[in-house]
Amino acid sequence: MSDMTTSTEPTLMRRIWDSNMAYSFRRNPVAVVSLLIFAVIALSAILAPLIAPFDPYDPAQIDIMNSEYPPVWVDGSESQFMLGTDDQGRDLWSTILYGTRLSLLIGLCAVTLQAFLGISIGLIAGYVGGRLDSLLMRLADIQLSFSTLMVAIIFLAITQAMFGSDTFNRFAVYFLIAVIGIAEWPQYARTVRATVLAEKKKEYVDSARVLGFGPMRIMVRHILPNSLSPIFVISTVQVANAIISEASLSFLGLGMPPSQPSLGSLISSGFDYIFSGSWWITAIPGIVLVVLVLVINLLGDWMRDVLNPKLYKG
Amino acid sequence: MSEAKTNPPLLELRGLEKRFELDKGFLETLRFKGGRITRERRQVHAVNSVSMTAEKGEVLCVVGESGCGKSTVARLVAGLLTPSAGEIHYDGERIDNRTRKAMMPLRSKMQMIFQNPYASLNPRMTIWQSLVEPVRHHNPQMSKGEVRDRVSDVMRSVGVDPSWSKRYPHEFSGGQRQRIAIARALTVDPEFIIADEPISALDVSIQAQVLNLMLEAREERGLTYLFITHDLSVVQHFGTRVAVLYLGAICELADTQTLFSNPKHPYTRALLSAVPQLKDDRPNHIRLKGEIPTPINLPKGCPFHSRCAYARDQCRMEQPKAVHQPDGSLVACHAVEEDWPRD
Amino acid sequence: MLAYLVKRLFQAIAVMFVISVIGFAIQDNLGDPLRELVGQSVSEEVRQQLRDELGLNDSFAKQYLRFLGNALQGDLGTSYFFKEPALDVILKKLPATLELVLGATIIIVGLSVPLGVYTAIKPNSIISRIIMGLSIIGISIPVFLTAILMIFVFSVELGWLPSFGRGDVVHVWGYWDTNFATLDGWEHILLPSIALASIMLPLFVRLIRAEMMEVLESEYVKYAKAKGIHPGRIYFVHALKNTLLPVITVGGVQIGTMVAYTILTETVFQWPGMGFMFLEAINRVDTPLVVAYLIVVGFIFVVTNTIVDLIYGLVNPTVNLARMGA
Amino acid sequence: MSLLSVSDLTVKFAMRDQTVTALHDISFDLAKGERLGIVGESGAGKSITGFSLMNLLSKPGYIDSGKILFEGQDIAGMNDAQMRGIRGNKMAMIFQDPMVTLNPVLTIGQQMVETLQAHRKLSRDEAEQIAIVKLREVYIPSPEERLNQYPHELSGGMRQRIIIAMALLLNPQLIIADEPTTALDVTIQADIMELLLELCQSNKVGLILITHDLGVVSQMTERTLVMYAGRIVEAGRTREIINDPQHPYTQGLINALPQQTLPGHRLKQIPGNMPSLTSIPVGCPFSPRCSYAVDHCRTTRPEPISYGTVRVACHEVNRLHNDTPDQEKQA
Repeated sequence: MSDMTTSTEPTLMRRIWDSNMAYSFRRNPVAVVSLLIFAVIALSAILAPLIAPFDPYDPAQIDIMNSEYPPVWVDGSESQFMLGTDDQGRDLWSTILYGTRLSLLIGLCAVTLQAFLGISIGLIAGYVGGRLDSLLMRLADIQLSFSTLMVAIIFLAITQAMFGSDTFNRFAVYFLIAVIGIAEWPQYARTVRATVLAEKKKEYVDSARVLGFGPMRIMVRHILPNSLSPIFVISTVQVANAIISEASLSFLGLGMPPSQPSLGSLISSGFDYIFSGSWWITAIPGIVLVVLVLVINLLGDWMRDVLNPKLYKG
Repeated sequence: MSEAKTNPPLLELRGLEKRFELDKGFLETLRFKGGRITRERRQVHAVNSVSMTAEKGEVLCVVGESGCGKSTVARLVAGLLTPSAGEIHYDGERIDNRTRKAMMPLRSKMQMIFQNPYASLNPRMTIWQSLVEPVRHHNPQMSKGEVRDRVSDVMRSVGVDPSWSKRYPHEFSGGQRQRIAIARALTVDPEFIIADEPISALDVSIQAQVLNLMLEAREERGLTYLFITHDLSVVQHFGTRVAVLYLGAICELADTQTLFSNPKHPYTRALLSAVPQLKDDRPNHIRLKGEIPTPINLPKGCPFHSRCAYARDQCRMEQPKAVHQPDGSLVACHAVEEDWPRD
Repeated sequence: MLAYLVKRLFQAIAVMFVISVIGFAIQDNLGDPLRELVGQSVSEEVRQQLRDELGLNDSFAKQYLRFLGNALQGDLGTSYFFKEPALDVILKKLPATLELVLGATIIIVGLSVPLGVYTAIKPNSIISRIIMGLSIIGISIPVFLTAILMIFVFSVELGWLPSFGRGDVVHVWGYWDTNFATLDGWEHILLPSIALASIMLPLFVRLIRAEMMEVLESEYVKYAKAKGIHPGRIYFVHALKNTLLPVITVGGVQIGTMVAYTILTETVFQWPGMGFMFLEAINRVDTPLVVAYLIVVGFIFVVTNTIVDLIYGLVNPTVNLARMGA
Repeated sequence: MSLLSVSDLTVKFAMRDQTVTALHDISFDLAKGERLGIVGESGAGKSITGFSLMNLLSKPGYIDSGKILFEGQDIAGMNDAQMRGIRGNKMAMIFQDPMVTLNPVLTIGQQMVETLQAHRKLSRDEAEQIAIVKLREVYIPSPEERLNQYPHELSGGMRQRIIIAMALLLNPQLIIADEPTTALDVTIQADIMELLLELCQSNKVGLILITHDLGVVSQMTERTLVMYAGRIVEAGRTREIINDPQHPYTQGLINALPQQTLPGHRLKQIPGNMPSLTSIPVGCPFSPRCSYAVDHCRTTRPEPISYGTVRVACHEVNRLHNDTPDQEKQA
């Protein structure tokens, strides 16, 4: 007891630095490098309009005559196009910067939407329980068994057919965010519900009820803060998945149009030229996509190891 | 207990029952029997027609083995569960059918201490936050200074060093956490405390500390306890009256001294003899047949008949009523009732 | 047991009902059957009359019931493009997709169990680290990119394997032609199967590893060690069985994902399965075919999920099917 | 020669940035057929002692130094393959919680047969016959049927009986029981303890009983070790330790029991908490909580010394013994 009273209170920064999480982060070179790479990609995506030498959305800057130049280290390249050009004559480097921006934007917004829906539904289902809970979870089961991609494909295909491709292309970003956001809510809902059920059994929740606190206060002030670890862990994985989903949908022609390409649509447009030897249109955006998703997944892995939450399985 | 006639008891349970549905949803109740699909509901009879009272200042202990429904009784009284039947009266008023809002004034009078000190404090709140929250909630008109004084007073009185305030629960040992949990219950200045196995998760040397603390709090604040435990030596030391529960029903209810000096129900006797004694070398306990049956769809008759050495046909057929004995104890046993020769 | 089956059947019917409503809603809102039937040159009066004859002016519920009645008799409408019953079109494409899923499943099951178990038993060995490193890379590469990469390497650069189509197939029965009867068929199905497996395999390896490591920490494994049981028996009898139980349920869910991913792999490899067909049908706004696909895929999901649940119940002794029944 | 002879056993745990010592120089002997109790509170190191004897410490724990001689062989230095010949065969272990000890997906029969087959060349039928005999010895009704049942079909008390039967399958020399009844109900507890005692006596099996309950030790064992913060603080004949404890901690432990005080009065509590492994005080580990502690206790670690028939690790044992009435008063 004496050692408790004599030690001085550490500052907040010191506490964070000393925490288990920060310690294991420093000790884990993979996590450090991943975070660095992610920071570089995210920063260049945010600053794309400043960094990019060309504006891929400006038709005046695009000349079809410049199409399919290889990157500078390959014979027959043009020095102003560092990574070469795509099939429409756009500078690949600029297009990738803008594309990454779109992919990240869609990924993050979609996950925010997922998290909002999933956490609310999961909290309510777990806390209220009973029939409402079984109904919501059956719904989640059904939707999950259909897989996100399937739901998204069907939804996007139908919207595309209903609105026509012009309108669809104009609002593609929002459609993608909405569909990826809505289709993946069960992941969050199930995880949150499982933790809520586990937390609800703990006596501090009973204690709060005996003290007369209302259900809202108990859910938000007591249960939610204790359910954060699994939410953090699945959030990283979900961002990676959302980026992949966006790329897959765009690849199928159900996402971003070629005029406003994300990484996925860029890869898709390059695929047609892969047999003619223009590999870079597919390969370079592909590498960027994979590296981006990989570092996010590696960070997620590290977080899972540190926080070690019991995630919902099955 | 003669004064009980004039004033209503602080707590009164009348024929309290609690059943839990095992099958959730319609489909789960379907059974396939003899070539036909029938509907059948399985229920856990956790508490069966329990009646007892606690006078002001008393320590009413409820003892029994796991699954006997003792914790369910505690949770029913605390309003964490709603009874399936029966009534709970507090200070003369019925409380089991109140809404959460209507319960509010009572929440500061009646508090609960839990078994597992590792789970009974919110791990994401500092000790100070945990202790201040209930005070603010129940006394919105209090100034910051008053709240601080109230909490500091309580902390000091239970031996929680105020310099621990900014720490989180995980930084403390089990005993320290239980002190903090008791402090939390005392911040709202209750008169009645439900203690659900408050010391069974603690080490022997720490158990003594916490029991002493609860004794002091009782003397200083005039508390009444409903004390749930499986440990008979604690009951003997701490309780004024004891209710022995078996499969959700009361076997015997008596003053502590009476119960320990002259146990009447066969189950109480077995339970008492099973406690390992320090200073005798050989166990000589009364061996019970078999094990505790599951409380699903209880058989009729005396709940204890399957393990009782004295069970007769009557015990298998009809449930014994609790009958007052000359020494004031209440016993539910056909053998005791009709004075069968035992041993 | 029977009651359990009945229960599962109820659930399956409920799910199929929801799917059929969605399917019908799509059919009702997407595309105009009249235009497909008669073109644009017909007067409004004739249109209205045709509408009445076709029952298009009936209430939603009435139209849905008719749709449902037809669907139950196997009539899911006629494809605008193929001018054939939609169900027939799909059934012709179904074997190609199922063979692809089968190929991928064999790869996944065959590799994930040994790899997952190995990495769990020896978590610190170099091989385990390599497997785990590869698995996270595998998760991070989208299926279509894996497919493109393999085409580029094995077809374009090396020229070892074909990049599209099913190659030589042998007729077996009904609509079923198989890839597994000729060398050429094997060559054609290899890359698409690997591509389809590429995203599930690492997921399963990691899942099995995580479950197995958890089981190896359990009290009963420690107890088995204390009884002097040989490690081989501990790993493969005590731990593996407990590991695979949760994996089975996850596997059931993943089947759905796999069918969805066939759309991607079939598109890249121009595999003449129903995924490829579905995408084409969407581009052609061939509504009856889209709806029929939806219903057939929904049916496949429901059947496989039910089977997986039953297997789980049979394998896991703590789930007592008999007691749930009687 | 004694059956088991442990000398200077030290166990360490490699933590994130330091190595902590969980057991310090544990030494004791156990004669053939003798029953020994190891008592202590949580964190005292009693379970770790049990697992060290089986050489079954889980990472990051390891045996740092010391010898564990079992029938003359040093277990501490054995590899897993050598240990397999001993575990379950000559030395069996009973775990704390019967609800999680048995494998949920294997039948009782499978789990008993595999134990026999791991150590003897037996057919399945022969092994099952032995299993049935042993199940009968622990009073399991209709043992033939039990063999085909899964653990979840049986109650906790029944499972613990089966685990005891499993421990006896190969007629071991020593059974290590780690809190075998803590997870069970009082009435079942007493039955299981009685059964264990009866079987150990009739089969002449040595028993090491790890528990926090002094009452259990008193009824079950001939000798007792009292542990505190990874050390043995007192060792001797159970009767003497219970009736006339020498170490202040043992005294405190016994006096803290509610039976030792008149109902309604303050219990004689030991102040403070058990130190965590990372912050064990220098000198006597009990000194911060000890009312007899003098300066010497806070600086120098006491070595176990003989006092009468017991061994006690306390500097002040002589003074303390003369002061006993005082201690009664101030507590």
